[in-house]
Amino acid sequence: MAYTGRELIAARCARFFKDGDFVNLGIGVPLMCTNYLPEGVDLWLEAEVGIVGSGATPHYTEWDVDVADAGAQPTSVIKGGSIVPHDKSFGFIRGGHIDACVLGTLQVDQEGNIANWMIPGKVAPGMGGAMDLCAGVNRVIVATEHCDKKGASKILKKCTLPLTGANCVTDIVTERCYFIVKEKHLVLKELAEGYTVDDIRACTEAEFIVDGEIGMMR
Amino acid sequence: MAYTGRELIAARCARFFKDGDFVNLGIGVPLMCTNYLPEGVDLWLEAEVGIVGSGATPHYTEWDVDVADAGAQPTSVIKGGSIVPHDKSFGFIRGGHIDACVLGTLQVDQEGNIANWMIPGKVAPGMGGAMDLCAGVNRVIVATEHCDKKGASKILKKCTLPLTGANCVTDIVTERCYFIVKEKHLVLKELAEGYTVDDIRACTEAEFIVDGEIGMMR
Amino acid sequence: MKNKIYTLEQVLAKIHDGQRILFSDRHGQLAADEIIEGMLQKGVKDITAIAITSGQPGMGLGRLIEEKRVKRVETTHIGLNPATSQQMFAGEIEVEFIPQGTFAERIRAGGYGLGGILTPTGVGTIVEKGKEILHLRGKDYLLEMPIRADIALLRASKADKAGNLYFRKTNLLCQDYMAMAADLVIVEVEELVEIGELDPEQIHVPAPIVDMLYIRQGEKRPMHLNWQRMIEKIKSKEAEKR
Amino acid sequence: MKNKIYTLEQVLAKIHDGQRILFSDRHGQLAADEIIEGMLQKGVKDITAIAITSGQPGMGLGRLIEEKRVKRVETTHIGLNPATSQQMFAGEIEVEFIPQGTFAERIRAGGYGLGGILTPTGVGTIVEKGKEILHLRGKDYLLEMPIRADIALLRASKADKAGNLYFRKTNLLCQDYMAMAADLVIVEVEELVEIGELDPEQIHVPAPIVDMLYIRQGEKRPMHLNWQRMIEKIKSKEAEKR
Repeated sequence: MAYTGRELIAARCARFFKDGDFVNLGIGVPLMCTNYLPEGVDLWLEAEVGIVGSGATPHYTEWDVDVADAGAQPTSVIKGGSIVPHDKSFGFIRGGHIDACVLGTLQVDQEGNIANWMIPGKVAPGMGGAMDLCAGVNRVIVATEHCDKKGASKILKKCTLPLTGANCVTDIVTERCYFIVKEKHLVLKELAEGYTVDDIRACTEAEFIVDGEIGMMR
Repeated sequence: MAYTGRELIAARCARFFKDGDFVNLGIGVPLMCTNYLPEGVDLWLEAEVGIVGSGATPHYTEWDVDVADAGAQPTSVIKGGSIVPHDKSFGFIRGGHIDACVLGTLQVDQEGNIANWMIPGKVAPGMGGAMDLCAGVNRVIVATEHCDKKGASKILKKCTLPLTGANCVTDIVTERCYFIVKEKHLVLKELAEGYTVDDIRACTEAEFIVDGEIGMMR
Repeated sequence: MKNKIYTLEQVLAKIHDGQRILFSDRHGQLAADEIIEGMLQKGVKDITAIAITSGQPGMGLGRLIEEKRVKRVETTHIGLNPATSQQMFAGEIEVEFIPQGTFAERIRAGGYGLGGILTPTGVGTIVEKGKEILHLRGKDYLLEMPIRADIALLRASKADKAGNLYFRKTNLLCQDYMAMAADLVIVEVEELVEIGELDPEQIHVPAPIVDMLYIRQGEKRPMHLNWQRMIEKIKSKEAEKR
Repeated sequence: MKNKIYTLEQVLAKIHDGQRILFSDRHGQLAADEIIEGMLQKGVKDITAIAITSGQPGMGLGRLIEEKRVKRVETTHIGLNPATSQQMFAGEIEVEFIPQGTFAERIRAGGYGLGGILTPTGVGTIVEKGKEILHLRGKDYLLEMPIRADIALLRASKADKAGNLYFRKTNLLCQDYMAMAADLVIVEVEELVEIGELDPEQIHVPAPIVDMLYIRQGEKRPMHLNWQRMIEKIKSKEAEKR
């Protein structure tokens, strides 16, 4: 079965991980990755409230009022997981102990900048832990729909919104293609079924190059 | 019974404390303070290995290899005591949470400087936690014999050995008298039985003033 | 031994207009709810609230914000409490957004006697505005200043009568370092136990750091208001299916 | 699941001449003794040892120093190991003395991704030599740099098969922050348990931080050598009295 849309994004991202990786997944599509992990790949999911080894949301009859995630939602800790002090959970992030994070975004650009925390004068929920992830995690994967609801490219030459992190994004995965960020330019690595390089040029504001074989996204 | 010598020093220092104070006592005379606490005064003793509420040394048949003090000696934790991470135990010290510390010394001077961690070219064990205590604790009490073994004053105009802390000492208690340090000069507050102001002048290199009544040390 | 158990009135007597207060609150959960209710009744206002998030409607710090008792918030996220955004855009409340790891380190620095810390977080973003940037070993760092407060207002799972605190599971969150960074530490306690009942290794905040314990009068560990709403939704969906 | 249990030979294959190593050692106690014995056998030399103290004669890091395998020590205290002082005064070993609170913060900063910290400790002493002094809010602070190492060589009371670590009572000491500040974390384990046996709240170092577990072959929790000597002295004094 070939995945499309958000499923394809999540499935592709899942293939970045190897067994035992320590990762931080944003809510939404990023967290969907866990549904597509290859056989034999188990991840340690970090929740910034201090959980190492976040588990599934339990049935409501089993909610523990003392186990909540960063969004104050009921959650669980896997067998072998632990609960650490809050400052340490950001020590993991800033200190480079997290192998990869997957973030959704409003904008991302060819210099590896990402803007996903506010729209001046309109929406300003705050950055929460996102800036720390951008500053501290070695591999910052952006998982996003290629265009916004109006059809405009979310992958830009230069972000226009206030940045969450500068020069930090390493990989961009959309439902149409997969780019890597290489010293301030994008390289197209894979195409989703049904898309051509020209299709991607037509819907992408950022400049990108093709360097070597282009794979099929799956 | 009138105390003299080291007992007098420890007994006088013990009278600085009030019930519930959180204190750090150096080995030797400082730790002897606990034997002279007034009725109804219980202290929280900090040991820098992370113990809050250090207890007495148990009988050797009850030593726990997993409970050692900063000097790697067997120790215990009182009922109600706790064991915290090492960096937090210095958070208590540097953050001003410790009400008072009592330190022995090689030299102390009228500016509130203290030198007790090395003699260049001769002895250099290291400062351990002493510099943190000097920098972080609000009340730094020096408990020392008035003169060294050769009879020279340990209470100087200016320390000649490398400092442990600068302008930090608040109180100096010897077997002969009690000084407070007040903006770079000493004030004589109490005399031990049998000593006169002139006696103290004769055995003290530092300059001091008398300001108000002089009490009897006990 | 010093008594540390106080009534609500005794606790409220220490809380005044204009104070800087560290709140244990996480999106309205983990808050010292009965003391906050008391603050509302007493009319405490012009508070500067320091909290990881700014509460939710009807929950925790959110209530003080809805009632306009807060003039400034130092926080990482306000997304779950619409009142904060509304007041911010209306110029009625000042909001300082702090990246969450920096939030932890600044409060810890305030409590641990550090003069500041250098962090890579926020370099190249608006967070660096007005801050000194140090270039060390080939990398840029922001110099971030310590945060302290007049009061830390916490919510413990257990306390013993000496004042030792234990926070169960994710209730620990910011509470250990917040306890270190305030002149006065006030704790709303779910369960009071005897001295010696807490394992020495289990104590998150040792007794000498804690000033006042207030024992909750209501339910010890009530279901969070937003979870109650979620459960109602799930149940009504389940009912529809049948 | 990844296997993290290794033989002594596999562990020693990772330890090389000239490395920077964080030792859990406290005056020779809490050391990864069997691995240290292996290092002596293997002939590892020119080590930079980072440890709260430099061991005692015949104990822990002390043994590596006595055998002149250490070229530099970054520590807070060497008073209980005469070999360190002797080699220092003879110019055979380099010693950097670090105030103990600063020692903790510098290693923590190295592991937590901070660029440095500002501390009042050491201002006005020789510790400030060569360091930048920042004057903030009326007070002087030293800018202290992070410490990192190639290896953290720890000694855990318990580990589960996933690599979660628990340190009993005062055995925790520096081990939690040392685990964060090294490229490779090697742990000598007293007791191996199944996954799920450690309480999630009791785990000091979570599994993903730990690389290699080596299970002690000898006695799990032997009496410390210096305590053995103390007990002999006490017993002989008691015998004299009789």
